[in-house]
Amino acid sequence: MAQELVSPSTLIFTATLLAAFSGALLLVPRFLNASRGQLLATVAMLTASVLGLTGSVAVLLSGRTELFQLSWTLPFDQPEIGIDPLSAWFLLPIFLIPGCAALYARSYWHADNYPHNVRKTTFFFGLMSGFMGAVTVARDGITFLFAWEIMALAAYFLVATEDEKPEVSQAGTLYLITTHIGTLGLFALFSLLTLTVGTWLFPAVGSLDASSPIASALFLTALFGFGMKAGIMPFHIWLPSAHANAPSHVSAAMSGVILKVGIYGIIRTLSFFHTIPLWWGALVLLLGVVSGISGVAFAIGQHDLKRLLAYHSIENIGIIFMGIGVALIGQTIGSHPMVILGCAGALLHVLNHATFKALLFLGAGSVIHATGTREIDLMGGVARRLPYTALLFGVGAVAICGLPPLNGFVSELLIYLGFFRGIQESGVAAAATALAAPALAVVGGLAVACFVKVYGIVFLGAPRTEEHAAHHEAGWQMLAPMTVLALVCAVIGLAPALLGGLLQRATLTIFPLTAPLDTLEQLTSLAPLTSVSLMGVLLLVILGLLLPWYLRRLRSAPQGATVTWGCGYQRPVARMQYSASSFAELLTGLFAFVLKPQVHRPGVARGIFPSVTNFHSHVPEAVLELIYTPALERLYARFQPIRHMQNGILQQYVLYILITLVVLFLSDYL
Amino acid sequence: MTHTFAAQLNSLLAALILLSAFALLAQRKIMGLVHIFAWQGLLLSLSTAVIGYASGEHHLYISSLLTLGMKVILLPYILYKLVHKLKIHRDIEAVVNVPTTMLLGIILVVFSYHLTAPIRELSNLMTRSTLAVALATIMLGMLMMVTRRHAVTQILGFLAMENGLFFAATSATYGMPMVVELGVALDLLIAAFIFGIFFFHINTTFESLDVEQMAKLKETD
Amino acid sequence: MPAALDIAGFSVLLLLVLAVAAPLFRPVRTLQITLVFSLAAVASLAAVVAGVMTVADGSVASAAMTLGLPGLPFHLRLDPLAGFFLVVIGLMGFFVSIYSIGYVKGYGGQRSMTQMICFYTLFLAGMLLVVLADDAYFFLVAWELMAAASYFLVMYEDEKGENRRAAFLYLLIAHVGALAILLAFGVMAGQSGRPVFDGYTFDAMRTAQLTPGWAAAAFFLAFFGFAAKAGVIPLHVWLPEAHPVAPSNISALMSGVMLKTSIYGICRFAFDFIKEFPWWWGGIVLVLGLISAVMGVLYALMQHDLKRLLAYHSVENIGIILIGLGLSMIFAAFHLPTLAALALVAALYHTLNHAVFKGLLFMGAGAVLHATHERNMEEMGGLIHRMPWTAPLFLVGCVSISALPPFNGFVSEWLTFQAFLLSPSLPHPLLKLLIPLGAAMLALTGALAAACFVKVFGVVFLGQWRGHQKRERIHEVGPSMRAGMLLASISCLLLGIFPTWVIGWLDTIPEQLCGGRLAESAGKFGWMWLTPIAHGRASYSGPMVFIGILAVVAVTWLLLHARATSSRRVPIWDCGFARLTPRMQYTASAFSMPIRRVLGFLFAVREQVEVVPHTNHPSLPGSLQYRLRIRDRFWNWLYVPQGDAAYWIARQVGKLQQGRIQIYLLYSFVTLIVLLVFLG
Amino acid sequence: MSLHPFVIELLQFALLLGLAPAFAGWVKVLKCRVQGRTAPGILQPYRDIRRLFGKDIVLAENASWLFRFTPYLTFGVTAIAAGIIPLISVDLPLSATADVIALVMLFGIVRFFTALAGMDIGTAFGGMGSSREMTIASLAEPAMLMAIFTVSLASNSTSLTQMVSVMAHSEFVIRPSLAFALAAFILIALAETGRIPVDNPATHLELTMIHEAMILEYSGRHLALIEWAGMMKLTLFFALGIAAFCPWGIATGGDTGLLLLALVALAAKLVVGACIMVLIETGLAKLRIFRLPEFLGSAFLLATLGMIAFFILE
Repeated sequence: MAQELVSPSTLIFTATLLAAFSGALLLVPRFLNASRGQLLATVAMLTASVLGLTGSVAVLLSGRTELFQLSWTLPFDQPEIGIDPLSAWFLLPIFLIPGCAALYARSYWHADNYPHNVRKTTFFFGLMSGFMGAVTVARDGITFLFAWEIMALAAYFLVATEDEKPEVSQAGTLYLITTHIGTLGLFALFSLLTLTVGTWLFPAVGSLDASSPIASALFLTALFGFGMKAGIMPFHIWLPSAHANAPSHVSAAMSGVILKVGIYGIIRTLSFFHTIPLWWGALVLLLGVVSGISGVAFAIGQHDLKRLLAYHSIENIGIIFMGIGVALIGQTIGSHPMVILGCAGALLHVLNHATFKALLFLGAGSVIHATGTREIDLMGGVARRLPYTALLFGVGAVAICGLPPLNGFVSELLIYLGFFRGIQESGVAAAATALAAPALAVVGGLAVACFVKVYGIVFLGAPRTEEHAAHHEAGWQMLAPMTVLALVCAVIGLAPALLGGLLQRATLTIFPLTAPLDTLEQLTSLAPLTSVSLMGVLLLVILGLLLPWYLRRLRSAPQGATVTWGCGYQRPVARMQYSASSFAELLTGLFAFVLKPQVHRPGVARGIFPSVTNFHSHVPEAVLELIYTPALERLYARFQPIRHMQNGILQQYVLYILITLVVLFLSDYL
Repeated sequence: MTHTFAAQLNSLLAALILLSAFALLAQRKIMGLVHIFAWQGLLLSLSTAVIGYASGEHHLYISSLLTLGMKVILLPYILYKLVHKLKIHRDIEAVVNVPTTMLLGIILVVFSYHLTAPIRELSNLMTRSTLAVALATIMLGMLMMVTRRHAVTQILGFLAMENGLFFAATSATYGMPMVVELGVALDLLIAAFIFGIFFFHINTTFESLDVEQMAKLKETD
Repeated sequence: MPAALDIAGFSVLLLLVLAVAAPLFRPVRTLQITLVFSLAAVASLAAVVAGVMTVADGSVASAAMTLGLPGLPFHLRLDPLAGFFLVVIGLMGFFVSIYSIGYVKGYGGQRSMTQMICFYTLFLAGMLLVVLADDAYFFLVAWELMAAASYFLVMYEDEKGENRRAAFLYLLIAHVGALAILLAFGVMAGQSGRPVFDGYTFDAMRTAQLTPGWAAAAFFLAFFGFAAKAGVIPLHVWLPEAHPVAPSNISALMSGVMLKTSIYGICRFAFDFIKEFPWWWGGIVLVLGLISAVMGVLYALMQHDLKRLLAYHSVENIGIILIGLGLSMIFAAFHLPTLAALALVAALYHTLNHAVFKGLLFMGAGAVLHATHERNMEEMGGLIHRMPWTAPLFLVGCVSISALPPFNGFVSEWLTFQAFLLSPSLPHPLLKLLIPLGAAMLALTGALAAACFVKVFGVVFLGQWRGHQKRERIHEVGPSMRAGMLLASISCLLLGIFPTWVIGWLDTIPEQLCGGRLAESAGKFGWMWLTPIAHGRASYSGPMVFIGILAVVAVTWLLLHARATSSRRVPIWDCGFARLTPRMQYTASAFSMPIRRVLGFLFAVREQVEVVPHTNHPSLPGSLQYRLRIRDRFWNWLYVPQGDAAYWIARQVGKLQQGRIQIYLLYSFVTLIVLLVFLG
Repeated sequence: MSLHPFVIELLQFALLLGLAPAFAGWVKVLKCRVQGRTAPGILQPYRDIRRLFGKDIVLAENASWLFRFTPYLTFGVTAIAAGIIPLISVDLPLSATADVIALVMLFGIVRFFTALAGMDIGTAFGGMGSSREMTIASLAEPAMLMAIFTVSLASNSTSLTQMVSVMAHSEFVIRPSLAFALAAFILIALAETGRIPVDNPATHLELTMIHEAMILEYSGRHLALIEWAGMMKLTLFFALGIAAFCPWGIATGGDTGLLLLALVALAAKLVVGACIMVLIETGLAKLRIFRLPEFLGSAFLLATLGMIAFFILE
């Protein structure tokens, strides 16, 4: 092999560092003014994206695995970093989304509009992006935790950008607490892992026996720690408020990528094991189903645009989990197709969700920017003022609903195929997958309903309030990233076969082969990717044919703008339109047992001339408010006596040390 | 000087060190505490020299001189300056009254003896029996930190613990490597300066050096 | 010459007959009292004779009676240990019976004499039978006889609520203790491997091979039971309630003798039944003994009720006995028979001594009560002038209990100290170090006891009369009471001067129980010198001290009185204050104030000073009221929560009692079903 | 020439009875000198005692027989104690009468009866003195026994003769345990003999006196006996300290030369001891009564440390 001019790994590491410190110059206020600094940071981020993406794709294409030892020493082992197709796959969204978001932020969160926090935001945004990359290249526990912690903290500062608002600082605190509980789980995980393998370095793929109890402990701690970050139900509580309260480009990056880093962690951990027991797969699948259904159910109940999108992230994480679950079950029962389909589906959905969710968040950001509110029920008719945004948001919405010809459809299709493979098998696996398939269908159906609601209420109809009517279309700096993302959605949706090989390679780094490669079925043969492309193209062609006809019809038909028929009621106003809440009311009622919607209805107005009445409904974060908060409060009350131990008196603290010392001596003696 | 006589002398010094540890617990005046601490350092220095002579480990002489310089002259001087500068000459208030502290101290000494009894059986150094005293000095220093309120006494307790550790090192293994000792001495010196600075700030913030004031720093309720 | 067991049997029988026959004499009260108590004294003397013979011989005699349960006749056994306790019981029974003739007459027809007499004889008989019993059933029957009889005696003046409360508390704790003893016997019998009834004989228990766990269970159950009877802290609460309210002759017997039956029980269990035990059993006994000793004397110091104070001193002395016993157990556990023998002898000697001097003190207190009708020391004073006999006799008791030479209390404490000092012989490094610290606590106890009895004697007998009633009405007690006290005082002195003989006589007991002898070394240098280990180690000569002091005092006195010098009587110097009244004397509370200040943190002390202004000006206070309340912390720590818990459980169980017939029928039905399920 | 043990015994009796006032007087002289006062002369105690013997007795109206009996008993018991502690020779026939525990208890008798006598008259002072004396004693006694036990452990005996001969004839060994015990003993001796800082033997100020308060009502020969016994007690405590901690030079038998040597050694040790005491008394102020527990507590602590040091270090 010829000597490379620049190795892909070098590209990736350069990109990571460039991204991480893109905003560093902003920290020196005298050196750069904020606007220039932001520009510089954006350029740096974009460069990093291009470099990183190039490197990642190159790694994926070559399928190489490279390891590097860092030459500085920690009191543990020599730190190691490395690139393999799995890392490279996750690096795709990690470089793509922040790059787009950074460009978007140049207009959305422009230094002139937010002079007091733009430096902070830009710096931490770069830091977070860079260290997300660092997490995926880390190959030992210490480096991993180090990168992880910086990423989590940077994300905290981003969530708390507008920390002067109590709501925001609350959301930030909740995020900080939960992320650290998760990190605690990771500490346990890596300690256990070190205890098992004797070194902080990651063990080789498939080198650990999964049937031992300590392996189960590893699995559960990983599920907990990474699940907390990924926002899997029921560890998702931080997610809606954090995503809703962060600036939109941050939400895009967090929802699009940070959650995926959690997924990456789980997958990386799973890759250490062989002979995986069935219950692991079943548990992951179950979590996926629960997360998927409840995520979308919660989303339906929301009428805060970004909260709604955040709940959809939970749903999509659920879908990814379903894919992983299928792969794990396949691994257990030795069904290679299930492994390939499930894992490829999950990985592809990681990329897909990153693109369309980022697209949606950026779109939502534009809408919010234009209307000045996050409340769906106050919007309406945005499409008329923001046609491009509406179009791009529409693409995202179609993609997230898993409809052809866009990318969401492909990944869900792979997972479906995995399910069907499972049903063909016998035993428990068949039952589990057979039960999960309809769940995925329900999720898809509900997601459609939800996005019909969002799109219908936000973009169609008429503005419901004057105050929040949309004013202006977003600038090119905002539209361009969205367009890029929309194109990616479309390309993946139309030509999934392009990614087939890459996915296959990434999958093989996780689940090593049990038989020679050529005897096994390839992803391309397992899934009708080509026909998907064909169908998509066909669809586009038909659309392309129908469009001129429709336009002509539109132009030729007589047009008359008139007031909507008011059913005889004289003065229909915009407020009388169906609102998001009313749209979702039926479905919310269906899931009332989970969602626990709160309705404040002082009473139906009576009399001939009814006075003004109002109606207010709210779907709370049920898991947080009904489970965690009461449980924590009870815990707090129960442990109140112990708090006396922490009384601030120095002597008592020394006394604790003394007692501990004595007890230790005694225990040693006994 | 015969070998056994050195051992006897060392035992006597150990006993006096133990006594000084108790004296630290009993003393009410801050200046008195500083003086006793200096005495303890002197005894420690002497003991180190005696062990150095008896065991032929000549680096212990340096340790002895180091101890003399640090714990008999420098640290007491710093504390003396501090006490004068902050104008704290009041009696020290104890959390637990003195007789009870003494009883606890005796219990700790017995406990130390009990702990070191197996080592006593195994070791054949002439200093083996003083290990119990060394451990007891550590424990008593900690007890002093627990039972006294004043910040300066906390430091003295801490330094007394260090004395105990040093004594344990000399009696268990004829001293630590020179590098370690130098490092520890430097640490102590820096610690003393840092404590001094902290005291100054605590004193200006709370207008008192009573560490109970620091309970205000805890979370509300 | 009749066998010792026969004499003991005669003694018990005579007492039982007296109990039955006493009502017959009811019409002639004087005769009834004199006759019955004299005969009880004779019976007690018989018990002493039997005991002395047995201990001297070291003989063991046993018998099975035809009485008893079907399949389990009552067994009797008289060995040196039992013999020693026969002597303790008999000796005090003898003194107190003589004393009672006068004391009981003092009730002067206010209440039924027959009740007192019947239960008194039953009480004595019960105690003798406890010691003689040789199977668990008979032991418990005797134990209950003793407990029940003493309960009725405590209840004697039952018109006072205080008495009923005290008696109930006594009954309660006695029964909790009895329950524990019963369980201990059950464990022993269950583990003895004999058929059902045979297991309950003491012979079976002696041969039982117990696993360490079961042995510990049996011993500590028994120890708990006996400790409840003996008043070991924290099971002592009934003692200061019951002893003051009982008639004084009964208090003397209860405190002097009845508590000792539990010492007997502990010895029996540890040394006779179980024999092989780990040292920590002894450690626990020792620690409890030390706590009881120190806390007992401190509580005593805080009292100003004379009999309550004496009751707390019983707690202290039981503690001292347990110290000896614990040391003996530790030495025995390390197989040091001679040292174990020394400690055991110290414990037994103190048992005997405490019986005598505590009996004496309670009799003295009874005499004071008889004369002044007052238990509160703050209302007494100067009795030495009105009671020329009682005062010196009581003083002998005070000196004895304060462990001052040449009286008996000193000898046993001295032996205990010697036992403490033997700790370096132990192979356990930690024990070597810790046991001498116990000696310091014993020294503290002794010194505090001395302080306490200076207070008692000083406040009650010295100074001036503080009471409200006329001083002239106080009179010395009658001859029989004096005789009882005098005999006890002489015993105190003799036991203090001739310890070598007593130890020589006692020697068969440690020989049988721990396999070590003491007499040979103790009496090596003749009866004058007590040298328990070796001459070079320690020596004490009671006769020399006694004679020496007497001689020097006599010589000095003679020398100084050779030349006539006059002495004149003047009023007390009053510091220029014109009107000195007896109420200005130091009181009992004032006396113990410094110690209360120093060690008061152990008690719940509440002091209140209230100044009632007389005029408007603060420098002219009208009167000052001082209130002091000292409470036993153990009461709040241990008993109140338990009582509350018991009450709560009772309330919960009480809910079952609905008062509706259907519910009760339902209970029966459910029980039936459950039983059927289990049987099926 | 060798003296019969009984002769030595009598000699010692005479020595203590006769020279105790001189010793007390000398302590007083020394103290005056140190404090820059005019000294009354070393024979002043003799003159005091003689004067008191010549005086009539004044008794309070309600003094009982116990009040009159106590001085004789006090004197008698102290005299017995004087025969027990080996001063110049180990070979004392009376020494076996009581070992060191019994000796402590003999002093206990004196205290017990003095305290009772203090309460006999029924004044507040007497009661106060008794109460304080007994409190101090009960705290001092454990410490005393611990200090003595340390020596006992070292000599494996509680018998004074044995302790003295073991201590006097063992080879020189540094014993930290004994140093501690000696320190404790000095503190306790100060308390037991009623010296500063525990009590002030020279005061008759109501609120500070302890021992003097008890014997306030005594006069004439009673007072003389008590004073004499007090001086003997002071000397005896010195003797006890010397016997237990530094008996070097004591004679083993009755050899006259050795006895003379022992006498000289004793005199020297007494002089040194007295100097130490005077220095302590001059250097310290009298403690408040409620600080005494701490004083005696530190004595106890020292004694305990001595015992611990014995086990740990020796």
